[in-house]
Amino acid sequence: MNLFTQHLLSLLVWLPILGGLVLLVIGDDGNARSVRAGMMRMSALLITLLTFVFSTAMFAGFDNAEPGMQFIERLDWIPVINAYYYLGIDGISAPLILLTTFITPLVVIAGWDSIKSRPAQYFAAFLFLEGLMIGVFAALDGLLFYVFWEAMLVPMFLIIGVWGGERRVYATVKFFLYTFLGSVLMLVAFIYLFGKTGGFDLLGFMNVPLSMTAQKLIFLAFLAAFAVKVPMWPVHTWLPDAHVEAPTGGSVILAAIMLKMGGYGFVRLSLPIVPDGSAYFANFVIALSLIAVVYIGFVALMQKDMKKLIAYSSIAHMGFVTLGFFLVWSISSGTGAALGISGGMVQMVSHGLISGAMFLCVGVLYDRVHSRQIADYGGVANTMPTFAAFMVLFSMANAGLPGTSGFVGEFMVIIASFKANFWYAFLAASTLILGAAYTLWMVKRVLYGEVANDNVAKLEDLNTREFVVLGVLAVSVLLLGLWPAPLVEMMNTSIETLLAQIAQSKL
Amino acid sequence: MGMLLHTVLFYTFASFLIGAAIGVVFSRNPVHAVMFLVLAFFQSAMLWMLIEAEFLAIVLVLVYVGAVMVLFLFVVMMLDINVEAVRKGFDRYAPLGIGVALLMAFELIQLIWLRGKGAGTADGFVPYAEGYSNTKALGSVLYTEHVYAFEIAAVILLLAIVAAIALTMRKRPGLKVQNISRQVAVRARDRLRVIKMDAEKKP
Amino acid sequence: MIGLHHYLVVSAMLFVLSIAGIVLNRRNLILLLMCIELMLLAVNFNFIAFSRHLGDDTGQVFVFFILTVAAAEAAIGLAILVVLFRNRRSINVQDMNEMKG
Amino acid sequence: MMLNYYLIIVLAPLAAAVIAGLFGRQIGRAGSHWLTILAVGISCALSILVLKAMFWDGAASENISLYTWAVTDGLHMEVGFLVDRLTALMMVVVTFVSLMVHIYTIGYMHDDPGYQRFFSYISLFTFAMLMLVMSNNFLQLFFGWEAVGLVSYLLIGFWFKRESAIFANLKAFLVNRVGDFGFILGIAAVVMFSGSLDYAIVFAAAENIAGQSVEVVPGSMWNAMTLICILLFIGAMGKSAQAPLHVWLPDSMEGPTPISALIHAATMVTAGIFMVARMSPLFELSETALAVVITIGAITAFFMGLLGIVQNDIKRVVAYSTLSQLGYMTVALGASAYSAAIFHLMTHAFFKALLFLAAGSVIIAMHHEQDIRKMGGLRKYMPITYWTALVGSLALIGFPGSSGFFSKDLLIEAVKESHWHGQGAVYWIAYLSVLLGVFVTALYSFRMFFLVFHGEGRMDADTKSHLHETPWVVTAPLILLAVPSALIGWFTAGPVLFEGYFGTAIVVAPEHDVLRHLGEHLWHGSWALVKHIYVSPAFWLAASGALVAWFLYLRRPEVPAMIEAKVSGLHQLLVNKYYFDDLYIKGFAFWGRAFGRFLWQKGDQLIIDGVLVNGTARTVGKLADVMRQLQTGYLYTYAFAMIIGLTALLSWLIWFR
Repeated sequence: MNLFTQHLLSLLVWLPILGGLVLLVIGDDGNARSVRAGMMRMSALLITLLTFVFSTAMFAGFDNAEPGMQFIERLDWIPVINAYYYLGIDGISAPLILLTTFITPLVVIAGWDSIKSRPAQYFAAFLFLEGLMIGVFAALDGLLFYVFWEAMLVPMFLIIGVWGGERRVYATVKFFLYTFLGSVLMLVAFIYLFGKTGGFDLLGFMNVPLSMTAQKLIFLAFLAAFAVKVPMWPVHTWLPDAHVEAPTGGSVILAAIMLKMGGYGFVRLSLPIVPDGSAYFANFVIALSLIAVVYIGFVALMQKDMKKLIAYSSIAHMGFVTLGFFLVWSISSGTGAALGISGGMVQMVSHGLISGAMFLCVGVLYDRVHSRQIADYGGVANTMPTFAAFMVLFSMANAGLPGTSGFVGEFMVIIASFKANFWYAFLAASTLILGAAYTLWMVKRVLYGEVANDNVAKLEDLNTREFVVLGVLAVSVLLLGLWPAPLVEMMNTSIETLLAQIAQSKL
Repeated sequence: MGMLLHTVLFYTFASFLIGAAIGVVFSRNPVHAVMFLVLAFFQSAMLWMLIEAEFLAIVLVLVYVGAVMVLFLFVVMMLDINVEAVRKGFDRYAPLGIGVALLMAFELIQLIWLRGKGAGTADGFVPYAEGYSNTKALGSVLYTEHVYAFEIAAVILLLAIVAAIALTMRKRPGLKVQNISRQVAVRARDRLRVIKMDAEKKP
Repeated sequence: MIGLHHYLVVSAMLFVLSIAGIVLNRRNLILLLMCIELMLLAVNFNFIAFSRHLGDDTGQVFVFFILTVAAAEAAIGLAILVVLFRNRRSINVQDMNEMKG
Repeated sequence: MMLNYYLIIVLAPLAAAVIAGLFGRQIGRAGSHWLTILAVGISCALSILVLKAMFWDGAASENISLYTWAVTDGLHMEVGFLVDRLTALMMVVVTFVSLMVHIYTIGYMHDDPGYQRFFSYISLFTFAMLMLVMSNNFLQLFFGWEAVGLVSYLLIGFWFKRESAIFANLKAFLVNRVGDFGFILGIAAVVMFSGSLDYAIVFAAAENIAGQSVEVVPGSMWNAMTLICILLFIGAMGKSAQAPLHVWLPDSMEGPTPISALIHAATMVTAGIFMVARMSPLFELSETALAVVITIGAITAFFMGLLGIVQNDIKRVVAYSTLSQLGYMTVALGASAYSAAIFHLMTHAFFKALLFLAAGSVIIAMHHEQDIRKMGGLRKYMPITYWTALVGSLALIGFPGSSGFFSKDLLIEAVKESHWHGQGAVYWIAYLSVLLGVFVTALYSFRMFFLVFHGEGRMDADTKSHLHETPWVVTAPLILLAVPSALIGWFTAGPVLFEGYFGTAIVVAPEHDVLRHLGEHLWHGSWALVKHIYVSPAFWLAASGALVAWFLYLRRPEVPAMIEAKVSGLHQLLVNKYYFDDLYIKGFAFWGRAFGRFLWQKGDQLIIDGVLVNGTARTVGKLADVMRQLQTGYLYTYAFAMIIGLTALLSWLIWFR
């Protein structure tokens, strides 16, 4: 452990935040074409790339066999209430941090030309967001976790509210209130746990005995916070609105990473802290997840707006995540429990890549035609063949085609759910049909056919910048689909630790 | 000082104090109200003096009456206040105001007299020992224990000065003012232009 | 024997009177400020009385600070008043409802 | 050593596909076709080497794990090859047909702007199909399974400007997905009961699985093996287009003809057949599942054949014939005659690819006219196509001595012998379907053949004047395919069916082993079978079918219209394909969308967003509107409120505490 690895997590958290601060202080001159704005963009890209490079150092130094936390940093923060600046990662958070550092540079590149007003502030918002999101994944202190969790809303609120579409105010307020309402209850749960343990150490929370009533209440408080974030049916309606109004980069971050916070919260907090409460509500959560998969699948079928369609498909895919996590108690013996959880985790990472890519694809079209309506397109493949190839690939991944990352998680979760109950698997597997139906129907209406109108006829194929972004995503989607072992092995030990914690009743 | 004299003085000052307060509340003319307020402060100072809080009594007179009250008087006299307009509705609200006041007075006195009895509150104050200096005692804690608070109070006062000036300052058009920073930052080339010219021949 | 509760009663009466003053003179901003001064005076009475009763000088220190803050408050309040009057030609509170949403 | 072969076999087409796909513009048209043909040619040559090693040199089957895809929770998910005689046979069929189609494509797609893309796709398909057949575990099987589906989707929609093509490819993918839905559940069931995805481990645990039961519907216990097999078979139904999941295959003819031959006749659609044969150790343990298989197969074989009679699109006739033949293979699977199914798969691959390519050749000559009512008399213009198509048609109807004869005739005999299905409905449905199917097959095959190649030319004069034989790149594959179509049965029927060619690759329970029974009682060599043809009812049915076709469409062309008028109800039923499309499109798709719209507008927008979310917001707003009245904005109101509060607090402290 040298100085670099000792403070690696802090570096990952604070480098983008400080970078964002610098960008904000220097600012731009209001002209997106000026040299100064170009400098801002370039420095934002450099900072995110540097963060990514550092996170690969984290990946390289990560020990797959270590059951506990790694890269721990612990400093006094608010000694009066035993709150620490306490960071650390395990196999559950590390992949998500990598995902974050991987996606953010792509988002920066994607926003290169399309952001015309206040570019410096736009990129600063994303840098803040990146640091805060990494903070959420790395925090091991409840209060710190909460601070990062809530602080994250602010840049996102601004991104949607300032650079969004026409109904951005409605969408952003809805987004903020929804998520905020849920997370306040989480704070209440933290305060209760603080009363029990005298501190905010998340690992300490995991070992404190709790009565059944307390566990149920804490679980519900956590559920309120995480279900909104995931989002689970029926608290999902903020997501389509937020996505539709958000600028492309905002949508990508929202779908690719922010939704993962909910899933991460379930595995990091709900399951180990209140195992008995989780067990009590497991069937309820599974029911909600399955409703999400089927109900949302049907709803997605009828969407006329591409972004809405992808947003709904995100909800359905995230249903797999929660389904996988809460299968643990339905599986009586043998393999399956860990399979469900790792399936859910893989699904999160893969969904991050695929939904991000899908939103970027829509962004490419939106930049050119300024419409998200499916009906405004048709025959795009005629004028944008390269783009069409990418979009078909990502759509197939979205539909869970084997060989792409979209398949891996779904496959694991379906296998695990079959062990729990035939009908769970039956409903979950219906996504094979529904997912293909809504995704490919959109592909058919957007890409295929004769050139539908003059706008489509005037389209130009991808430029180098877009090609690089989509190409990088395509390679990673395929790589993860053909060889998910590195990702899965990163998580295995931590999931075993988690399962051991879950198995222990805390009554 | 005799016990009786003490009691008599207390009741005298107290009744003047209450009377002055009534005057503040009910007087029609704001100037009178300020004058009543001055009286009330004086009486308070006397009452404080009675229980050997000399320092504060003096401060109250010097600072409050001397400065703050004069400020009030100044403002009241400076402004042309339409007394009738501001006193409108006085009678309408009188029953409500007096009712609430009486209720509270009743409650407070009940609290002090009935509940306070037996807690030694009716005993006289223990007089200070010979040679005790109230000013010195306050000073010794004010500059040691409470020095932070003292400093902060000073800053607050400074802030009040600045704020009051900033609020009331007016920039009239056409006012000639110096811009000190520009004067200081001036450079030669801003003021002086050296023009190269061809030398002129004598005609 | 003049003791703590005599002073407390005086202070209570001052306080109640100032409350009545606030309710009655609800349109006159200057009188409102004066009533607040009276109220603070009542508070100071309590502090001093208790300080003497308990033999703890801290109470008097507190009064000192209250006086300071009250002076500051009066200065700023009057400054606002002057500005207000300059703009409105009135100190009628009824004319001020900018806080209404 | 062998591993390197396998890797080259699989990866050469992939590499070619990637290069042709990504750098098609750089390497040009010729570059891409030479590259892909070279790659597939290498694959084909090496596959033949592997087959040779397996068959003649007696090499043992190999089970190689290539790399670990992922390990979690004790479940090893690996990618690897299982190469045994079954695999080797499939590899040769796939790569050979693929090679032929690659060559043919040069001619067929000559003028198409998407030339490189097409080569890339078919090479990719070859890779995917090889992954499927060479897999040693369910995961990779599913990968191949879906990957061929993907390429099929891309190729059906190859001409993506055509509305009908992009409708057909979506339909194909979705119907296949319905099958895959069952398939993935089947795989999950396999994992649940055996704890592994590896064929070897699963097969070893088969007996154990068969002993367990599972409660699918509360109150009724299912045998675990029956459940697994039926779920897996649903997958096969989708991919191999068995009724009622057959609807995509006729529509898939919207794709270019070479891929109809390669994907929708010879290889991909037979993946289901291959899969069931590969899973024979499982299927053998569930007679219920086999009964389901044989019934579905029989229904498909007969009823889809009937549809072929009323089709007028040359490719659709062949497509329905493919459906019917796939039904035959499925029936064979259900009769536990897996070898017969695979044998028919192989012969069918040759002659059906031949027929498709011949049809494609006709289509080229007719300038992309596909209606057989507008053809006729092409024999004299296109001799090579004519003769090869005749070979294909004869093989299809089972003309004695042709490859189809051996495979189909023996298949029917095997079904006849499958008495272990009992003498009830299942047995008779299966047997009668395959028997009567022969007549139907002959009828539609020769209907098409006569209408296209004989009689009067019904095309317009302009087309007629341009008619000529297609170039060598088109005819050469026809000839190369006609040879095995005609002859391969002679020397392979015996080894494959009766001499245990498949060895341990296919497991048949002794009491189900109809082929062994046939081998002992019927089989005396190929020549003997041909000699004794007159005792076979199938032969007479085929002959009468061809005769009827001759009578109806050459001799008395006015009769079919009369018959149509007589049984117009039946004719309508057939023309509308038993109304399956209507059921799916106006039924499931329509109601699915209606349901989606209902959930979206009523569930999401009205109830959740309208009432719960915005309703809450509105309620708070109204409440605030009321509360707002209290906020007058006057300072004294607030002061007074404070005083009231203070009084109340004081009162509470004094009196109520």
